Amino acid sequence: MIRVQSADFDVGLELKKLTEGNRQIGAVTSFVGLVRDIAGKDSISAMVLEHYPGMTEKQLADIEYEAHKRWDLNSSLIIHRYGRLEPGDNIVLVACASSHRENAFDACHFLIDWLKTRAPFWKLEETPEGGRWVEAKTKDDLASARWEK
Amino acid sequence: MIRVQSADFDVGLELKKLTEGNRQIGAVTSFVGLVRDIAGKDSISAMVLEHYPGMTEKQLADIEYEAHKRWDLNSSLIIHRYGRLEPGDNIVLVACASSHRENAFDACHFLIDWLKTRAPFWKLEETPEGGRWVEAKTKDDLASARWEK
Amino acid sequence: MNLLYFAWIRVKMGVSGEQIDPPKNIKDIKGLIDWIKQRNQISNETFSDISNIRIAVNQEYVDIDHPVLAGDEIAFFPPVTGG
Amino acid sequence: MNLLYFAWIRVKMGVSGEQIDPPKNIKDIKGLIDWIKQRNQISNETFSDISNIRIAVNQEYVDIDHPVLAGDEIAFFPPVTGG
Repeated sequence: MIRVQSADFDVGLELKKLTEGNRQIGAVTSFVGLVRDIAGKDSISAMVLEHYPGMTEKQLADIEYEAHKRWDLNSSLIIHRYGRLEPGDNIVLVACASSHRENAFDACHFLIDWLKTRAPFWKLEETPEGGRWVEAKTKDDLASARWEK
Repeated sequence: MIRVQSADFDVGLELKKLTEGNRQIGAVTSFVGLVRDIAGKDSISAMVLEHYPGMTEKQLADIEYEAHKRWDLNSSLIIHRYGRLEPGDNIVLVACASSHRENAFDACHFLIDWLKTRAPFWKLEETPEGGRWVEAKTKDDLASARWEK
Repeated sequence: MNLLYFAWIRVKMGVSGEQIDPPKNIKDIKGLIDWIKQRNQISNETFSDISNIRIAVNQEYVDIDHPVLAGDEIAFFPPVTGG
Repeated sequence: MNLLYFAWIRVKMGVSGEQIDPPKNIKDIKGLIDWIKQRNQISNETFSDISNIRIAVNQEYVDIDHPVLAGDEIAFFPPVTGG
């Protein structure tokens, strides 16, 4: 399942819904991304997440579909927030449920790695020197490229 | 942090506590293991988890310490239940919080892999043919051996 | 044709998008960018280095040689930084 | 010396542990197991194939040649299956 929203999410509740009624699930792996108060040497007071409505949902759905093709998953979830977020706030939740843990781990890792380089989001950090667009990181490209085949 | 208990745990609450007050944390990865209603071809009505009080805590603390030596983690958590559990019930929660996701993913994966082959727990499954001790799996040994160095 | 701009490209262009009607001889993204640039200085500056610009046509990533058609939704944005 | 048994070893032995006072010439786990086995048939059967038995002395995993001392807590159990 895919959700793109400005509202916060409740991780415990979302993970519960992911497994509800399915007694075949033995493993749930999740990743939560949070706003940090430091980026490099600068303190960050807030971050504004811009996205491309429509394309975001499409890309996330494609990424999720790819994960289900590659791994035997019972269910999965991607929730990504947009708008103004402060340090400590949730940004993204990715979760995968499977019978066995290797599938759940690999698929969850894949989802966040691919999301980072494909989902059309952009971060504007509020620093003491003003707004600053976060630049894409080479290490994210490398992490994503691992999953290419 | 280590907890060995018969009571259930609230995943959302535990993950919240793991990051509370630390704005350096950008990534939280978690694994939840659940009781399945099928093992191989047999249906499972319940499972009794036996453990070795004292040694369990000691082994889990050692495993957690090893994770903190290997990866830059802000905090971590292992909760493992014992006693009688039914399909859908939580068995174990492993969670790692770090500035960056690679550390959080690797450390979380390491913790559950090592726990599986080192923490003194034993599962007795209740099947239609009676109680059956779960046998250790070669694939768990292999998953654990990956992390040897 | 519907153009969309995001992040610093949106800020630089001063608008989040525009409806355009380029000449019929514009067949692909490359031609479209050249046409956008020659309109005014801001456009020219924004698209001066397209190595930092990603392109989507109808919400799918495309390369610079991808064809463009009337009615397409064409988006220009920096490398993404979500997650 | 305090012996502890877990899982099917506990079930087979019929007790979860026992206080023992083995002869002074028992110096290591191997010697201790031989001594345990010769006491009665159930002990002999339970420890007949030690490839399926893991050993901990004072709550740390040890091998069969690990020394044993008076006052040790010595546990025998199958390969673990938690998580």
